[in-house]
Amino acid sequence: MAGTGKAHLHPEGDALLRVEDLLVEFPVGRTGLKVNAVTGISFDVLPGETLGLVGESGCGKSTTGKAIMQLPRPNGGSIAFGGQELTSLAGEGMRTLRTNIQMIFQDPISSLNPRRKVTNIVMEPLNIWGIGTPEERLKKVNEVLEAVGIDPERAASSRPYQFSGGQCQRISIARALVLDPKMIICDEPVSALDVSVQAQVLNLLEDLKAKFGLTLVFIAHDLAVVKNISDRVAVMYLGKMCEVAKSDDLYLRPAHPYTQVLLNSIPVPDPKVRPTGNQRVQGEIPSPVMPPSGCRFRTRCPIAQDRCAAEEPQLQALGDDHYVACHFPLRTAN
Amino acid sequence: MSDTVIEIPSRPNIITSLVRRIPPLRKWKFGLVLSVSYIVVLTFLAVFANVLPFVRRYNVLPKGAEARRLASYRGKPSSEYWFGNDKLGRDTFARSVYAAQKTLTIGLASIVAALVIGGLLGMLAGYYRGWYDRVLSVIFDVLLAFPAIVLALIVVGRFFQGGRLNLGVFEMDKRFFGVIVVLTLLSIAPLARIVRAQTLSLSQREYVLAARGLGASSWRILVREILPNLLPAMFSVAFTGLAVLLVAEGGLAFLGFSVQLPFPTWGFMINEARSDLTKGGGWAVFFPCVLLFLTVLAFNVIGDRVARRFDIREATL
Amino acid sequence: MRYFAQRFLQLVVVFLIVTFVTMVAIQAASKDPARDLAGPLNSTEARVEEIRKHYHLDRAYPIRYAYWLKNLVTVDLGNSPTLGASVRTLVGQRAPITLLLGLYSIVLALAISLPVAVYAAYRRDGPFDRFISGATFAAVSLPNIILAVLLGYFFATRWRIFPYAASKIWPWDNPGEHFKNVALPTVTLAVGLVAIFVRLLRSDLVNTLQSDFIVMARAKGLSPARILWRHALRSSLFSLMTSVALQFGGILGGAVVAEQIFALPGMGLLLFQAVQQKDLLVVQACAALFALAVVIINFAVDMLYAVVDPRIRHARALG
Amino acid sequence: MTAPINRPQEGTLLELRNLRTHFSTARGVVRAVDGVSFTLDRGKSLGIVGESGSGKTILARSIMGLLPKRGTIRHGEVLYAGQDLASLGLKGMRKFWGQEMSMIFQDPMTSLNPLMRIGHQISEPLRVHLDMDKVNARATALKLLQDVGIPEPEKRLDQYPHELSGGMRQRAMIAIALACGPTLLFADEPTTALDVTVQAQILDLIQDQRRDRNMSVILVTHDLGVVAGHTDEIAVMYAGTLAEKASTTELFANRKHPYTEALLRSIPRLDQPSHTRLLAIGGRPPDLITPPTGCRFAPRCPYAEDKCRAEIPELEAASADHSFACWHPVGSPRWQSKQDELVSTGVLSASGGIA
Repeated sequence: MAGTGKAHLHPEGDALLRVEDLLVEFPVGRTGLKVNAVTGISFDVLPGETLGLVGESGCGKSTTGKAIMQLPRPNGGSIAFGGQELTSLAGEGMRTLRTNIQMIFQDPISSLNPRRKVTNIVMEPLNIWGIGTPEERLKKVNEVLEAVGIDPERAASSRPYQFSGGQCQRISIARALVLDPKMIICDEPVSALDVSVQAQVLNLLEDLKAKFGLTLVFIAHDLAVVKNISDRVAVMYLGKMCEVAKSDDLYLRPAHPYTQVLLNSIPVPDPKVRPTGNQRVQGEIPSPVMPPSGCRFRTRCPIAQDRCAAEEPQLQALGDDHYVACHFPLRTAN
Repeated sequence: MSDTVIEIPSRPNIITSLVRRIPPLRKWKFGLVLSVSYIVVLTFLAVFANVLPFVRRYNVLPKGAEARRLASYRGKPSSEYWFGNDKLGRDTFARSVYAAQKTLTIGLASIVAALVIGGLLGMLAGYYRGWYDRVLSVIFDVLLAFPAIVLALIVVGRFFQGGRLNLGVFEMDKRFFGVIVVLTLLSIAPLARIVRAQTLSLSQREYVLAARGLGASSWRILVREILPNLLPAMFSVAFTGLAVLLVAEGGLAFLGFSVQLPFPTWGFMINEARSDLTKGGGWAVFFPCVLLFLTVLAFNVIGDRVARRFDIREATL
Repeated sequence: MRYFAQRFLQLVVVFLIVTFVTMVAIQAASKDPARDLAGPLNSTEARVEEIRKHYHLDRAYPIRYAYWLKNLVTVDLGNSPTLGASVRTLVGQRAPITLLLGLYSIVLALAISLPVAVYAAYRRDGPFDRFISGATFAAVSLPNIILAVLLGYFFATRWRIFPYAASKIWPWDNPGEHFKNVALPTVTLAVGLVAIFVRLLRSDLVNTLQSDFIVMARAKGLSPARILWRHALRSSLFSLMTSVALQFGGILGGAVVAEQIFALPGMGLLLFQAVQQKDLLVVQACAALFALAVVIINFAVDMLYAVVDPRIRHARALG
Repeated sequence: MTAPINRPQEGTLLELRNLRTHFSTARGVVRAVDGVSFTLDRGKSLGIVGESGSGKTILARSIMGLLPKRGTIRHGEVLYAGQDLASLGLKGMRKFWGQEMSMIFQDPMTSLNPLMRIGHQISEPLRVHLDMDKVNARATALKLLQDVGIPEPEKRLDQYPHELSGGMRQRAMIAIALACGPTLLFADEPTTALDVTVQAQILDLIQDQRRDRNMSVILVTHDLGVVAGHTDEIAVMYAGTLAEKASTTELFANRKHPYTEALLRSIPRLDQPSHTRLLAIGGRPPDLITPPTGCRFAPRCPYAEDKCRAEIPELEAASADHSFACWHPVGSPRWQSKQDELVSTGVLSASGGIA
């Protein structure tokens, strides 16, 4: 798996965001070794679409999200937003383009400055960009706060710690919305929340997406959540792309052994579905400092063969917008 | 060397956070009230020393007939001489108040200067990291490895022998300025290290990342996102630091490296009267000692309260 | 290993900068260093010129510094005109006293503060803890000049338990007399340290005792003593170790006051005398020795971290 | 492991009678656990499910007696094999901890002592409780590491926690918990810090060990999916009280409490088509210092009426293996009429329910 290749990309002009051969590395101390966080992945997001990025810890999904925002700048590859190349942009051009893409983070408490009033936090983007008069800014902020279900009056007099986790996440969303972005990158936005609150936030995201015509990149480790909110899902493993498919298709007919394993591992809230031991994958994710050769999943793959160690699989089409990077996919093109 | 970190609690686990919210068994704010009132009174006396009749009415340097009258000094506190007088017959109370003026000004000026310089350097080192951080950390190490007395010798002993120093707006005694420079230099490194460690942890927070994602400039992030979160800790450190500096000034003055004329600080007064201790001159030592101790204690109490108010872990300076 | 080498190099740089700055500052502050070096007596013009040549005072600072370094390596730092002895002899006689003094006060402070802090943290907010909290607060606020004056007055002048004017006696010559001589200065320095150490260790221990692995240790059914000493104490030592290193400089600085009051002929007193008599060579040598001591203890504590914490060892093995 | 005493294989192991755990804080008394009663048989596993702040962790720690003494007020009885644990005192509890009952914590990184080798951490309870000598304890520790399926166990004995992967750390923690052969194992969110593929392995491991050793297990979690496959019974907690308790199959097939129902409906499910509207529970859990009078779920419950807000429903047994605390449970007339109303107004979709 762990494939490279761009067979799954849509024609150039169609996508709002087009990421090609993205490469992000982090140095390990001063050893000269590198963490290969993301190694040559490509994907695109169509306007108005929700793309889900899913995978376990260390697969590079969050790194990918941040790399799109150029936080930090990736070590290689290209990221085109609306036809404009982001990686070569610098200074003012980059700053301006950033208003079009916004980000929501995992920890709702830590992503809000504890010492500022909520209204100020949401207004900060407008202040940075000097948009509108103070009255116009306040009006805009209150509108957005209303839209995410936060009482503007309370926001004006309260600091983040006076709100619950779910409400803080709403405030984060309001801050992201206030500049009228085209795209929002949601980095594990619900994993710190309780299930009942998680449902509120997921529903809110769906509503806002429809209301403001947003395009979403939704990053999470929980496949059930990702599947629910996304139109298409990309499964990642150890810095590589495994499988890209329409979300229902991915669940009904997974083609990559890793996707299958992931689906089997998710605990189903139904005692009749009893998972059996032989469906379990053995071992744990290898170190991204020295990843396995060939297909990166081969060390844990139940059907790995010699070829998987020697040769890195490329993404191949299975039809119906379904792509897989595996030498021995669980199903072939129809 | 790793740094002393004041930990800003992020998300304590539920049980400890519950238990920590239990009020301390004594809800004793008495100490704080007492400390603040003491400092207020002392500051009031020091600021208005030249105007207050009960400070001014005593001749601090008796001459002529009065000096002769006082030659056989009693030394004991009396209704006339509240703190007694020393072997030259000088009134210890008036001298102590004038000394408070000097001591407090020196302490305050040094801690403010050190906080501004050290805070700025620490913030830059913690935020930009890399080479900047490495160079600064060597500078901090150098400052820490400097013996205080050698620093005092160089700055006070030679550069500021005496006379007036004209700094445009200010005009002040050169020696006075020298002491402030020494104390500032001594406290820059420890303060900068505390601020650096804090900044380091704060700049990992997601709201800083969020601000960068919004296109905020580094300057804006430092001023708007990081500085406000540093302030409570710096505020607390300012008080405990002030206490430490008063002790340090006491040591320098004791050794003769601080202002002496026309009025010394408490440390020098203690050293001056020390030789007289056995000959009934104890009061002239006792009162400066008590004032110095109480002042240091009061600042420590206030600093501790501020730290607890903002839930900051104890820091060493 | 790479980490150690790097750290060592950094400290060498620190040492060089400190000594260089000291030299330049001291000599630049003097109107004529050569005349100061010649001493107040027999300062004929010829003698001054001779000294200027001998110490290369007519050369640029970097060159002067190079010669000074050479002299440092060969341990031949010239003669003090005012104290009438070679710098090597003076420093060699005085430095051990101060180092012993520092060592005693740290050992004494640690010996007292460890059990006190552990017990206070174990019985948090109990009567003992509250008493200790108040006492250490007062002790932290007690300037050592006051403490020294009080100790001196009561123990030496009034009750005559300890000598006021201490003389230099080595521990191997007469341990009893030696400890009697250094007792008051040691206590002067140790009181503040005990207070700082207790507060620091207690607060760290209280934090550690709330951490998950302590609950885990309790769930294993271990005794409180075992949890405190085996599990909690070790992970709470880091701030204390940092503090010991940071305080070391302060102790050597504080030694000047203590030695001055109790007339203990250590390096602090030597430095004080040298400063008063503008004895540049001695001041430079003392400053160098001071910097060296601070640098070495920093390095030692840094290494000690790795001994205590395998995670640091691990990270350093990588870096 | 050799059990230190001959233990009966069946019967009731644990019985809670109206257990209350309150904390006195600056703002008032937090009623973290407020009147919980249930029994647990030997060799059975019980899942305690609840959202954060529901009191599930504090309940588990109250049973074990592992709460800090300061500010904690505990009422009610905890009977362990017929013995009231409250009467034991701290010294007596120490003999229980590790030997009779032990615990696995959420985050293996912070719950293992970072400065102590794995082998030492496992052999510590062996040496303290079973008086083993060094060699014997080390051999037993090795055996335990093999039992929990850690690769290269000899090597691991001399490693520190940070040198192991997350899954291995959790396995090591399980080995410590199993060391003295406990009768009752608490697992407090044992897999929350782990990846899904590893989570499955760890849950299987706990399950296998329970069977092999005939232990009782109390599995505390927020994830209904985790308990579904791995416990015999489930207790659903809300705001410090038990909302519903039933055998696992019964609970999922025939849930009665509206909170349980809401919880199940708010989870996105893989077998639903994407973009399925989730049923969000409005509002948020109550403040446990001033909990609502009456049913604690009433302020958020779509079926609540005046009685619910005034009178506390008791936990009552509907059948041998099912009890719940609700005035208008799922399937009751009021529930039915309200449900129809919600569907007709579009708040709920007719297909929103779960098969």
